[in-house]
Amino acid sequence: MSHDANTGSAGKTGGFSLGRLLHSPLALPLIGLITVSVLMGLASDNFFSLNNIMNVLRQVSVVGILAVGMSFVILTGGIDLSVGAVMALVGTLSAGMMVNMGLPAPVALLVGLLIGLGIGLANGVLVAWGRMPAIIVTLATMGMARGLGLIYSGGYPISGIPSWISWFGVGRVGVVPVPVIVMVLIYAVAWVLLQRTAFGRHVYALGGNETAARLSGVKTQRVKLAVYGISGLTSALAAVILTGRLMSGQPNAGQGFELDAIAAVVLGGTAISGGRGLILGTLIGAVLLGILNNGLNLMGINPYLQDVIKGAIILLAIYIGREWR
Amino acid sequence: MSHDANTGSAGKTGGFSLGRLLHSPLALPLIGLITVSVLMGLASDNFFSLNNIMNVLRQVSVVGILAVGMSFVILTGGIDLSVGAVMALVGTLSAGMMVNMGLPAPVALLVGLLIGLGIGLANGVLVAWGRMPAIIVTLATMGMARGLGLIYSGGYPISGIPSWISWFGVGRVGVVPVPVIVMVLIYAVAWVLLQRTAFGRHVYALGGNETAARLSGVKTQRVKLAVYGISGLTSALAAVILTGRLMSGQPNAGQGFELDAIAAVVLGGTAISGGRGLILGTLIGAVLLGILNNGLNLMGINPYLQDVIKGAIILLAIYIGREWR
Amino acid sequence: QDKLKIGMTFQELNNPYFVSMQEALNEAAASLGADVVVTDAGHDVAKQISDVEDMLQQNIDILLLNPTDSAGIEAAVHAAKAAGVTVVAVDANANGPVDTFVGSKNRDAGYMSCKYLGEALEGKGEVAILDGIPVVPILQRVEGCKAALEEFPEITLVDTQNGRQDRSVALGVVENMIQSKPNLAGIFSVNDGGAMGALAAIQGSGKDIKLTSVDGAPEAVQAIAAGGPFIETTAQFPRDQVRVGLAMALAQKWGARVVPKEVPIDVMVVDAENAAEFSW
Amino acid sequence: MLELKGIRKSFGKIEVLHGVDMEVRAGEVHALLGENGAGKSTLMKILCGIIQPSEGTIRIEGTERHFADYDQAIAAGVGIVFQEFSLIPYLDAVENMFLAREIRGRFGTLDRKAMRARAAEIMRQLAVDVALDVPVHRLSVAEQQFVEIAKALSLNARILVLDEPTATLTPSEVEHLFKVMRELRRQGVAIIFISHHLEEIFEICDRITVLRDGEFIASCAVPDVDNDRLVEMMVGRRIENNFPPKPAPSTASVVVEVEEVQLKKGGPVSRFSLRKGEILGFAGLVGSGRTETVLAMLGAYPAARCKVKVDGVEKRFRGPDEGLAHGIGLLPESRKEQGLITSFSILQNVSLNNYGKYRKNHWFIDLKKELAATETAMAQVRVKAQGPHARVDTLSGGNQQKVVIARWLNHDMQVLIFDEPTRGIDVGAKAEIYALMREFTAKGGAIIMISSELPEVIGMSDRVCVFRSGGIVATVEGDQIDSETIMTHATTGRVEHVA
Ligand SMILES: Nc1ncnc2c1ncn2[C@@H]1O[C@H](COP(=O)(O)OP(=O)(O)OP(=O)(O)O)[C@@H](O)[C@H]1O
Ligand SMILES: Nc1ncnc2c1ncn2[C@@H]1O[C@H](COP(=O)(O)OP(=O)(O)OP(=O)(O)O)[C@@H](O)[C@H]1O
Ligand SMILES: [Mg+2]
Ligand SMILES: [Mg+2]
Repeated sequence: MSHDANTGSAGKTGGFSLGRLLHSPLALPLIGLITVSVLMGLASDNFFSLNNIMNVLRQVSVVGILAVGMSFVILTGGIDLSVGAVMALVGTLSAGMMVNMGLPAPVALLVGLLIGLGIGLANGVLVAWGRMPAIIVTLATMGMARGLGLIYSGGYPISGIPSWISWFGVGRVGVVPVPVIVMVLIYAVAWVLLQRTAFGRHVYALGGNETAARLSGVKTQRVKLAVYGISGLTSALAAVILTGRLMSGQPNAGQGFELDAIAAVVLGGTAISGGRGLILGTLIGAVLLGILNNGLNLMGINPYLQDVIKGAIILLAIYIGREWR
Repeated sequence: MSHDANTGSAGKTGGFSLGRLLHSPLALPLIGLITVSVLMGLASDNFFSLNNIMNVLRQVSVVGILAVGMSFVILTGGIDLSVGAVMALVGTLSAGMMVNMGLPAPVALLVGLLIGLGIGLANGVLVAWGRMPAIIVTLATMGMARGLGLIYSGGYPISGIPSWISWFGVGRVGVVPVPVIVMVLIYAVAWVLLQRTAFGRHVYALGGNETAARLSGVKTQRVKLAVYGISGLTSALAAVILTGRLMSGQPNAGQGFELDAIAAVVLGGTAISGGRGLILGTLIGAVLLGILNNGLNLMGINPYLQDVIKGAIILLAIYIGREWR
Repeated sequence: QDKLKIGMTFQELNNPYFVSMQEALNEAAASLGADVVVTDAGHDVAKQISDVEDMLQQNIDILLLNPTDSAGIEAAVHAAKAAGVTVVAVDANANGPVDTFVGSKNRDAGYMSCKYLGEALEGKGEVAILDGIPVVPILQRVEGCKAALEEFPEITLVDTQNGRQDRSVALGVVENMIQSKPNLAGIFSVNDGGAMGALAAIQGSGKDIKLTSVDGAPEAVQAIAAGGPFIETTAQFPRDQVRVGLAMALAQKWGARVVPKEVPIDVMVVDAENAAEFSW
Repeated sequence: MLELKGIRKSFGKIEVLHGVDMEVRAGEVHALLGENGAGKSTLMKILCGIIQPSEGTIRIEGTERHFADYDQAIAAGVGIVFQEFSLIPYLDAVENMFLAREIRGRFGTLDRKAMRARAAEIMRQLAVDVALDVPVHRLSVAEQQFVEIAKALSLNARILVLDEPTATLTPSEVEHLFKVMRELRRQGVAIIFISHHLEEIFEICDRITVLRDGEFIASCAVPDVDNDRLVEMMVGRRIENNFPPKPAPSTASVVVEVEEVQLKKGGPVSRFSLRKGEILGFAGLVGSGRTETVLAMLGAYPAARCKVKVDGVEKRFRGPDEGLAHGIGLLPESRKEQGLITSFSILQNVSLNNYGKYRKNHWFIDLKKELAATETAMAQVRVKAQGPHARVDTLSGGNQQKVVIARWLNHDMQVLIFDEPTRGIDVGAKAEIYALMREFTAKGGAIIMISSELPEVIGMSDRVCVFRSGGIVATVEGDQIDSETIMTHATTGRVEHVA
């Protein structure tokens, strides 16, 4: 085994080579992705059309963006169950600010981003300084964000937002949908943060051994604050895309998306206990999930059966990949 | 601080005394329970009626039973997201066996228990021998169990089961509802298992330090198999109660119950990372959650607002209790 | 002290359909000077039973029951009757000794929508059904729809997928549907929530696919009025359901002995022609 | 009794044991010696079935044995005290000792009374007083070590392996342990003893086996060798004077002044100061509060009272990060739990808290500089590893310790707090590390060195604070620094409570 094969945290990516790739923690997620793609391609003619590929990527974008923040959080050994609810709340409030309060749309979107960031930071404060378990903190904020969104909107979706906002959801640059571009940009920023900055190393260190990180002088509480803040921010960014796709603020959107995002992260080879994993793996994991949904739909499989098949494929993919963890 | 204040695992409970209780890991959950009860009692006249107390306990029973299996799993450092779905599947299949296949009800219920146990054991095999992360394994089996239940029933609930089965859901012995008695019995068995048998010590050991436990000769894989099996079994037992309450097999039942069960366990003072916690704490946590739901309903609070208040109270309870963890 | 207390338990409250029901209930109760307690089961029958039990602790006089599941809620109906409460099922029926059931003709709704769709397609082409959460009213709509489609021999039902009545889920599902069925000409959605997602997907694809649905939600009516792929929704009358339901319950409380067991509420086709005037 | 023959072991492509032979007789204490990374622990894990050899045979009393896991080894009468702890933090000592070997009463439930009695008996044998009902994570490192030893003793093994059991013990506790070892020897138990303290070898061992870089070097009786010969066999060269010469007593300015620190309400209050260019030793028995005092100073331990001045300015540290910002670094006593990110590479561990040093465009890590600096630091402390990208959990215990030391020596600090810095480090590397410590102080740095190794305290410290029951009872300097004075203060001297 080569030296940095198992690191997962190091992500030494100077120059690509096949051998290197095969020993990287991305190998298994990639193999999973390719296998599932080929299977879907065989089962359905439309699968490999450019059109459908863009279609899959566009569908993936919302969960894909949520999964970025989730990756940061999981790498530190935490979890964020509130992402879907925060996304719905931010979307609802942004739409409300445009429609009911008459704020200019860009301002409303920006305030939305700040709200997402704020909720994320609140989670971070509770986890870092309140020393409470992340799963409970974010479970509680998940319920609270859902409730607030419903209270604000009275349970109705909020429509009537400026039509140009649909650009975020359905616009294209060339053949590439705008949400896909946004997603890729967010992944690029995340990659740089994790692999090329001290903050990124501290994220991994926290997940590897929090006590050791703290005793050696890493500001563990600030790192935690930051990762939950990032997760709140990516939830808000996902809300912008979703609002563009749905052309309305939906207080009940995104239910269960937290589990999809977690699945994407873990399918991408990140250890659920933190400390090991690559952000590119998360992207692969998200696309893999998207392909499963899309492919099973394309094949016209009974929707109930889809759940069963999806579960089985996820198990299989993780089983094959388990050596790498 | 007294010696066994923080044990959490040992649960030395020879003779009760106030001082002892105050230093036990149960103190905080109990204080939380009492505080919330008093608040609810002040806000609503009916709260402290015997009738309502039994009402709350009956409502708690299903999640309370799920939380027993969840406690075992979490104590080993794992998690079981499939409990709600397994409960729904078992309920649906049992009802189906009675109604469609004409099996005698006791046989159908027994087969249901075996199915629950079987799914739990399957989770255990995948986690222990497959060395896959529990969160993903049980997320996948959750989806699969849901799908199977819907496929089997075609999406329709299955009704027409023998009417005596309602005894499990609404029967009473004296003033005490049957589901409450069942729940208490299950907790008693769990307490003995955890505190008075070698298996129980091994469950704690696994959550404390898996490598060390393995090196000491604990058969870690078998222990894992057992805890997931127990969780499957308690899910199936919860299904019996639920079937009695709903008088039908409901493939959609129990969505989100996994999160309620986790919340009960953690509110009860068990560390989400495993190794520390008492089963009695889980009972307290489950009752606390039940009281929150009941009390907020009794006060006639707007349902949207209930989510927000519930989240806030959970945060508060955990915040106060965090020193004990 | 002898103020009338009305409890209503909803299967969900994050759907405009039920929210408007709740609004009508509040208005009606205010005019009676009655207290209202409302709970949201979030599609969970077990929680709904608990909600009813909690309401009984509060000594309600009338229970308006919008069951998540007809069979599962039976225990709550028995409990309520045992406590001497008048029980009226609204929108979907419940098993057990319910005093009255007030609800839409769901089968008719599905039938009318799909009939409209078939006619709009001039009796031929590929259509798909966007299904929802498997509960009786939804299943009845699908049944009605299929019955209507069978009247058009040249129409083929090529796909059924589940959008879970959720706009974002339906959006993705319909996008995929359109990819896999390039000749798709029409979609029937079991409710307007799913239909709005389907509409976004159809518009995104730029294809000419006609869409019909059930409910009559404000957003859907607006979209129909604006023209485009969304051509029809078979409207229900949620506010009227509650009003009629409450009236039935009051009648019984006042001693009426021949309250009807079932009051079916008609449904109505809303299309581009009458959309402008329609609202719940 | 026990015979290991031609044991080879490879991890991946790298072979770390190249055909090692070893023979141990009943009723002897057999020392296994070698530098860090020589393969001692690996060999012992093979003996106990924890890892499988690539080649070679194990014979016990003439019959060849294969242990698939530790359980089978235990059944065959082999027990081990691991170099790294293997206790369950939240279980108490009794539960830990009998884990997976519980005594059961009627109905198959636990017989806690019987287990507790047996545990108390073993602890009495060891002549230590360890709280049996407290979760072990609340015990001090030394107490945990005794629980480990007691756990191994409870197995009634005929072959007992002790992998550096004394690394965390103070001399008097080592004596207790030796007493027990002698008793076991008398009963015919074969003991394999690993230690980097050569004087202990001469005190307790009958025969030795030396490994170097995974090669078998020699086996002989203890009386046949002397200290220098032993070192030469291990290291392959001679090591001159262990401790570098001490400089003249420092008159330089005080960098850190701890005006008062009180660990528990009502407990003793300690004060001390640290001058530029000096090494201040902290001596004391296990549990005397040395670790807690330095942690309290940095705000990493909740003390009742704590007042610290850095360069004459009063500071209230809320955690090691604030200490770091003022140039104070901490090397914690337990490398695995507190020092290392085990899933990280050496490189990442060394630069963990030092990214200020390798920045590019202000925000980004300069990977090249990071690599170069790490390689230098690794060479300085002689880390034996496949390279800077090797994961630290594949290193031997001593080499892991060196990585933590390298982290701090690579950092421009003004004060370093070293808690048991040479724990598990071989004689050769020790000298190197001592020299580096002196080099650091010569440049004006100051070191607080907590150590349970008396020779080290005496050989390295310019001044020594002696701790007893939670506070400093005496500070000795110059000629007064000798083992007698220190031990007297540590054990019997009068405790002066400062108000
Ligand atoms: N899991 C592993 N993977 C790769 N290499 C390993 C692994 N475990 C040990 N090694 C290597 O084997 C060699 C011997 O290690 P071992 O722990 O046996 O040394 P040791 O003699 O006990 O040293 P010390 O005195 O420092 O404890 C070292 O070079 C170490 O890096
Ligand atoms: N987390 C804790 N909670 C309560 N007491 C503790 C905790 N950790 C340690 N102690 C107690 O504090 C005392 C001092 O601890 P410790 O042995 O670490 O001091 P020390 O002087 O640094 O000894 P050494 O370095 O030789 O281990 C011990 O009696 C120990 O039982
Ligand atoms: Mg070793
Ligand atoms: Mg110490």
